[in-house]
Amino acid sequence: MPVAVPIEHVLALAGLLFLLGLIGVLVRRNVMFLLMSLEVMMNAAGLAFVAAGARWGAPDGQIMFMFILALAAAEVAVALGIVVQLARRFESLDVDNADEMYG
Amino acid sequence: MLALLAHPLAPYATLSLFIVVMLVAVGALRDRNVAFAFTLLALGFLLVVNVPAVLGTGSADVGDLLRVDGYAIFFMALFAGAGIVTTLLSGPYVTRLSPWPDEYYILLTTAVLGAVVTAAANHFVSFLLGIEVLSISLYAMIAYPREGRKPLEAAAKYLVLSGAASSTMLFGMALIYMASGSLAFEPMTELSANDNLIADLGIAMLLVGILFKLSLAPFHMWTPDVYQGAPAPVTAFLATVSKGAVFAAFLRYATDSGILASDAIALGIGAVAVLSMVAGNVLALLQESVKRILAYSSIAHMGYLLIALVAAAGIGGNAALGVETTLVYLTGYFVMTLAAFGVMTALSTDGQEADDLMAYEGLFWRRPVLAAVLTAAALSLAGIPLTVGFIAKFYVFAAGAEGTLWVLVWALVIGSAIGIYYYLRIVFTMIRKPGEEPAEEGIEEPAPPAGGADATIPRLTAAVTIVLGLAILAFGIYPTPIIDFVTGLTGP
Amino acid sequence: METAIFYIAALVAALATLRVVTHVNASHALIYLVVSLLAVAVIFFLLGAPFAAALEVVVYAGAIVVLFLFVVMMLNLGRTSVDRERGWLRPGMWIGPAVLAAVLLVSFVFVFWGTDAKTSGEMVGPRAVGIALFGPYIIAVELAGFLLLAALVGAWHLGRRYLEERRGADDFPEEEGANAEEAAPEASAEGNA
Amino acid sequence: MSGMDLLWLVPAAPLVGFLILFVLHDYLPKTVAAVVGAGSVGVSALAALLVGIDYYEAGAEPTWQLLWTWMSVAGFDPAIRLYLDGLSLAMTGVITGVGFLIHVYATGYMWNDHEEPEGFARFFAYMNLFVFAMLMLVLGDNLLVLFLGWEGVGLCSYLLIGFYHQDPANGYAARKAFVVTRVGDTFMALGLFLMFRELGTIEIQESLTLANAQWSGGDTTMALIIGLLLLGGAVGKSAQVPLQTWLPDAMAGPTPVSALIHAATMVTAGVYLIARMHDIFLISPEAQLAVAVVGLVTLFIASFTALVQTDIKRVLAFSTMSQIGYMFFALGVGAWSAAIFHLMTHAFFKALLFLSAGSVILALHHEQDIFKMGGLWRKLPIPFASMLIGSICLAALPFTSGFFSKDVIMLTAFEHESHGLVFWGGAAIAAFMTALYTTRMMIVVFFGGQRTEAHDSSRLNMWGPLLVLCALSLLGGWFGFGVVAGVLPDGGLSEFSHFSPVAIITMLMPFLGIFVGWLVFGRRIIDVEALAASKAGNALKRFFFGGWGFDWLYDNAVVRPVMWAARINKGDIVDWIYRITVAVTRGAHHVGSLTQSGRLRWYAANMAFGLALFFLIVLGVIG
Repeated sequence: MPVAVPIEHVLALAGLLFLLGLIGVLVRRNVMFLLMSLEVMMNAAGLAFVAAGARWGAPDGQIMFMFILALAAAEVAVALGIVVQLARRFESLDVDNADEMYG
Repeated sequence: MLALLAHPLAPYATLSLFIVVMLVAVGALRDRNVAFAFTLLALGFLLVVNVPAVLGTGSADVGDLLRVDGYAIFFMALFAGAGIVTTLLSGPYVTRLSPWPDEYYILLTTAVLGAVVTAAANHFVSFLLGIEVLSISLYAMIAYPREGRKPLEAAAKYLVLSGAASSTMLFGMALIYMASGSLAFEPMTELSANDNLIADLGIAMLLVGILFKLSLAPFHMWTPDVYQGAPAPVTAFLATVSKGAVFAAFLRYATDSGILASDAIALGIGAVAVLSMVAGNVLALLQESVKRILAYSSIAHMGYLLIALVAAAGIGGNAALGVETTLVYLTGYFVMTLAAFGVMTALSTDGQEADDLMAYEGLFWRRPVLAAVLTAAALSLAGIPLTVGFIAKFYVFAAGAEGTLWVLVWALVIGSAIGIYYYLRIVFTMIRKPGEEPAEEGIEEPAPPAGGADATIPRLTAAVTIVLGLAILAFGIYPTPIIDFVTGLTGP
Repeated sequence: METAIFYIAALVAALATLRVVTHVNASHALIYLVVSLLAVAVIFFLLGAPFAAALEVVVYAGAIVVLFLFVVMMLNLGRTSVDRERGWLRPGMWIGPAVLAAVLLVSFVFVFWGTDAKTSGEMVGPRAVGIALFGPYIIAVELAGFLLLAALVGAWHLGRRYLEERRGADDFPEEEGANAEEAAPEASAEGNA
Repeated sequence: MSGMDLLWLVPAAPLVGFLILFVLHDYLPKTVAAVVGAGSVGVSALAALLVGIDYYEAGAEPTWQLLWTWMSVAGFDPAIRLYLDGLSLAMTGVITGVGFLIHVYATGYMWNDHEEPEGFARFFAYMNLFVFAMLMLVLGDNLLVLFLGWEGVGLCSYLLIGFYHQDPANGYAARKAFVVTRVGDTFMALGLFLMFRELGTIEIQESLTLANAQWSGGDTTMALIIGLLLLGGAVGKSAQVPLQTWLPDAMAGPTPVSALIHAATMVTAGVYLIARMHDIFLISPEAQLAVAVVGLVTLFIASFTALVQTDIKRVLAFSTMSQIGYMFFALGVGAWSAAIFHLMTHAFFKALLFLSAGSVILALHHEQDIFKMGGLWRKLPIPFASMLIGSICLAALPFTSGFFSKDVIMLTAFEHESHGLVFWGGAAIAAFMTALYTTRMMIVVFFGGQRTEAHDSSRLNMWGPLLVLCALSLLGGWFGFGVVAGVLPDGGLSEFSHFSPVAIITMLMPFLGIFVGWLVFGRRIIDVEALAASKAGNALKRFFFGGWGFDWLYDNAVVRPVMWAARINKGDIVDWIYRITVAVTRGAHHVGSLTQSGRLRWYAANMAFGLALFFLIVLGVIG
C-alpha cells in the first residue's frame, strides 16, 4: 500500500538524518561512534535515493540503494579491521589520540 | 580471440579475470612472488594488449554505465603504467612491511580496476562503484604495515573523512536524481525552477565529495597526514592513480553535464582553485617532511588542473584545449610524482621512511644518481623549462589565457613563484654537505642520513626511478609523443 | 492512515538517530541505530520500495549493525568507556557543529520546500528491481562484487594480524593456513554479498 | 638521401661530443678525448661540406630543416628549424672548417699543458659546446634560438677565457668579458623583444618580411630603434667601440681559444647579426650609417693601438678588432657580401696568425712579449713561414685573400653616396697602419738578435692545420667570392675596374705601410725608443697603449660610481620589498600550519564548513 508523500517531507527527513550523522562525525571522539555516524549519513543518502526512485516510479533509486548497502558493508568491514588495530596500537579508540602527524 | 579483445568491455573483463585467477594462484602456489608476478602480468597485459586492441574500436558505450572512448583508453594506459611502476617500486619494499605481501598486490590490482572503471564512467552508478573499489583498496593499502602507528592513523583519518565525503557525494547524487530523474552524465534540461535549485544543491554536495578526493582546499586537510603516514609506494599510487581517476571522471561529468554553465558553480570551483593554489604552496613552504611537501604541492597542482577543467567545460570557448591540457598535465604529473616517490622509496630502509628533509642533506655526494632524479622531479614540479612539468604548466597557462580566466592565471603565477622556493629548498638540501650549516633551532636530534653507505638500495627500485627521471627530461625536451598521443585519442 | 504512518516513522527515525549520535553507551547506540533503520525500512515500504525495505532490515540492521555489535563486544567497551564518553561529550562541543548543521538544514529546507511534487505512489517491486539489476546494471553488480572482494581482502589482512597476535602465533604465513573461518569481520562482509 | 638532409648533423655532432666529454671527462684517456673533441667537429665540417655542395647544386635556394617542434599549444609552436642560405652556409663553413683545424691544432697545443694538466677533456668539452652554440646561432631561424646561441657562445667564451682559473687575473679577464658583453646583450635582448612585440613572430625570416611590409617607405623610427639596439648587441659581442675593452684581456685564454673564439668565429657574431637582419638596416639608413661609423672608428682606433702593444697576442687582438671594424664598416656602406667575404678570409688568416703565434709562444715556454723574442726565423721556420703568410694577408698585399675582400670594401666605401671620401680616406689610413704594425710585429719577433731560447716541438697535428690555413689564406680570395655572392643584396661590385686612381692608391697603401715599417723598425732611420721616451711621445704611447683610454674612462665613469653606490646601498633599499614579501609568506605559512592540527574532527569540521560555503554560494547568499 504505497502512499503519495510530498517530496519535500521525505527529503527533509533524509537531510535531517544526514545532518545528524554529520554532527556525530564532528562531535564524537570514539571511533566506533564515528563509524555509526557515517552509517547514518549513508543511510540518509539511501533514503534520498529511494525517495527519488519513488518520485519517478523507476527502479534506479532502489538499485542505487543496494549499491550503497554494498558500499556500507565493504567500508564497515575494512573500518572495523582498522578499529581493531587502533585499539591495539594506540590502546584507545579516541581519534584525538591519533594526531601524531600535523603541521 | 582478437575480435573478443577488441570488444570495449574486454579490458575490464580480462583485468577482473586476472584478479580472480590471482586469488586462486596465491592460495594454491603459496609463493611470495606469485602475486607480484601476477600483478605485473595483469597490468602489463592491460597496457600492452588490451589498450592497443580497443584503440581501434573508437568510442563505444557499454550499456548505460561505461563509455569506452579515446579518453577512457588514455587513462587506462596511464593507470596501467602507473600501476606497473607502483608494483615495481613496491616489490622490494612491501616484503619489509609485512610477511604477507599477497593481499597487497591483490588490492593494488583491484584499485587499478576501480580507477579504469572510474575513468570510463558516464553514469553515477559506475562512477560510485569505481571510486569506491579504488578507495576501499586504498584504505587497506595505507594501513598495510604491520607495525607503527602512523600508517594506521593515516588510514583511520582517510577512511572516516573519505566516508563522510562519499556520503555527501551520494546525497548529492540522490538530489540530482531527484531533480532530473536520470543517473546518467547528461545535461539537465527543462527542470522546473525549484528542481533546478535542488539539482544545484545536489551538484554542490557532489562537488564536495569530488573535491575531497582530489584534495582541494578547503577539503584538503587529510592529504599531508595521509601522505606522511602511508608507505611510500602507496602514497605514490594515491597521489597519482587515485587522483587521476577522480579527475578523469570529474572532467567527463563537468563536460557532459555542463554544470559549470551555472555562475554559482563556476564561482565555487574558481574559488576552490585559487584557494588550493595559494594554500598548497604556502603550506609547503617551510615543511620539514618531504612527504608533506609533496602533499601540499599536490594540492597546488590539483588547483592548477582545475584551471584546465574550467577551460575544458567550455568557459572561454576552447574546450578541446582544456581537455588536451588535462591529459598532458596529468601525464606529466604522474611521471614527476612517481619519480619523486620512487626516490623516496629507494631511500627508505627497514622501519625508517626517508621522509625528514634533513635526511636528504648531502644526498648528492652519497647517491648522485638518485639525487639527480629527485632534482629533476623537483624542478619539474616547479615547472622549470626543459622538464615535463614546464610543458604541463605551459599548457595550463595557455588554456587559462585562452579562456581569459585571468584571476586563475594570476593565482597560478603567484602560486608557482612561491612554489619554486620549496622545490629548490629540496635541491639545495641535497647539495649541501652535512655540517656545512648549523642545524636550525628546535630540532632536537638530526635524522639519520638517508641512503648512507650502509644502506642497500634495491636495484629494481633504483632502475625504475632512473627511467622516470629520464622520462621527465625526455618529455620536457621532446613532448611531441605525449601531445600526439593525447590529440590522437581525444582530438576530432 | 498510511500517510500518518509515514510521519510517525519519520519521527521515530529522527529521534532514534539523534540518540545514536548522542548516546554514551555504544551498545545502546547500536540498538537505537537498529530502531532508526527499521523506521526507515517502514518508510521505504510506504514509498513503494518493498525490496529496499527488506534489504534495509536484513542487511543493514541484520548484518552490518551486528558486525558493529560484534566488535563492540570484542573490544569490551564496558562501563569505563561509558564514563569516558560522558567526559568527552561536554555541552560546549555541540555548539560549532550545531551551527554548521543549522546552516545546512536551513539551506535544505529552503530549497526543498518549494517542491510541490509528490512521490508516485506506485509500487516498484522486487521483480522490476531484479530485471533492471540484471539487465542494464549487470556490470555494476559485477563491480560491486569486486568492491566486496577488495573489502574482504583488506579486512582479512587487517584482522589476521589481530587474531594471530591474540593467539601468540609467529609471523610466518606458512603456518596460518586455516584461520580464514575464524576471521569474523570478513566472513560477515562476505555474507553481505 | 640528399646531402642537405645532413644539416641536422652539423650542430648535432659537436653537441654529442660535448656531452661525451662533459659526462666522462674524468674517465677518458687523453687520446680518446682528443679524438672525440676534434673528431666531432670534423664530422660536423664534413657534413657541412656535403650540405654546401648539395646546396649549390640545388640552385642555392634558401631552405629550412625542421628539427623539432617543442610543443604546439594554442597556436604557440616554437619550432626549432635550421635555416640554410648563403649567409648561414658561409658562417657554417667557417665555424666547422676553421673550427676543425683549430681543434686539431689544439690537440697538440694542449697536450702537455702544465697549468691545467687535468683539464684536457674539459677544454675540448667547452670547445665543442662553443661550436654547437655558434652553429645554433647562425643556423637557427628563430629569435629565441638565436638568443640562446648568442648567450651560449658568451658562456663558453667566459669559461674558456678563465680556463686557467688558478690565476685570479684570468678570472678577472673572464668576468670582464662577460660583463661587458652582457651590456651589449641587454641591448640586443631589448631589440629582439621589441621585434617580437612589433611584429608578433619569433621566426626571423617571417619577421623580416613583415618588417619590410610594415615599415618600408613609411615611418622608419621603429626600424631605427631596433637597428640601434641590435647594433648595441653586435658591438658588445664583436668588440667594437665603445664596448671593445674586453677583447685584449680575453687573450688570457689558451691560444687556440683566442684563434677560434676571439678571432675567427664568436667575435664575428655581431657581423652575422647585422647581416642577418639587414632588412632592418636597409629600411633605416640612419641605423646603417651608425654601423659604418662604429666600424670606421673602431678600425681606426684599434690599428693605432696595435702599433704600440708589446704582447704578441694583444697585437693580434687589436688587429682583430680593427678587422672586424672593417666588416662593420663594410656592412655600413652597403658592401654586404664583401663584409661576409672579409669575415671568411679574416677567419682564415687570423686563425693562421694566432696559431702561428701559439707555436711561437709554446716554443718559448709561454713567453708572449715580442721584445723578448727576436731572430726566430731560423729556429722556427714553420711558424715563421705561416706567420709571414698570415701577415701579408692581413696587410692585404695584392692577390692574397685579405686583398680581395678589403679592396672591395674600400672601393664600395668610396662610392658611398654622402661620405664616400671620408670613409675611404679613414679606411685607407687604417690600411696603412695595418701594414705598419704587422711589419713591426714580424720584424721584432723574427728578425734581429735572438733573446730567448726556443724549442720547436710541434708535431704533425700542429703544423698540419697551419699548412691548410696557409693555403686557404693565400688562395681563399680566388675562389672565395663566389661562395658569398648572392647571399645578400649588393650594389654592383663588378662595375669598377681595379685600375682607377682610387683603386691604385688603395692597393698601394699596404706597400707604403710595409715600406715605412721596414724603414722605422728594420733600418731604424728613426729612433723609436727616443721618440717614445720624449714627453709628448710617451704620453701618446701610453694613450695608444691603453686602448685610447677607454678602460680608464669606464673605470672612472662606470665601475667606481657603481661600486660606490653599492657600498652606500649595503642595507639595500629595494631588498625591503622582498624581505617583506618573504616575511608575509612565512607568516601565512605559520598561520596556515596551525589549521593543520592533525585532529580528524577538525578536518571534518572544515569539510562541513566548505560545504556550507558552497551552499551559500549556490543559494546566492555569497557571490
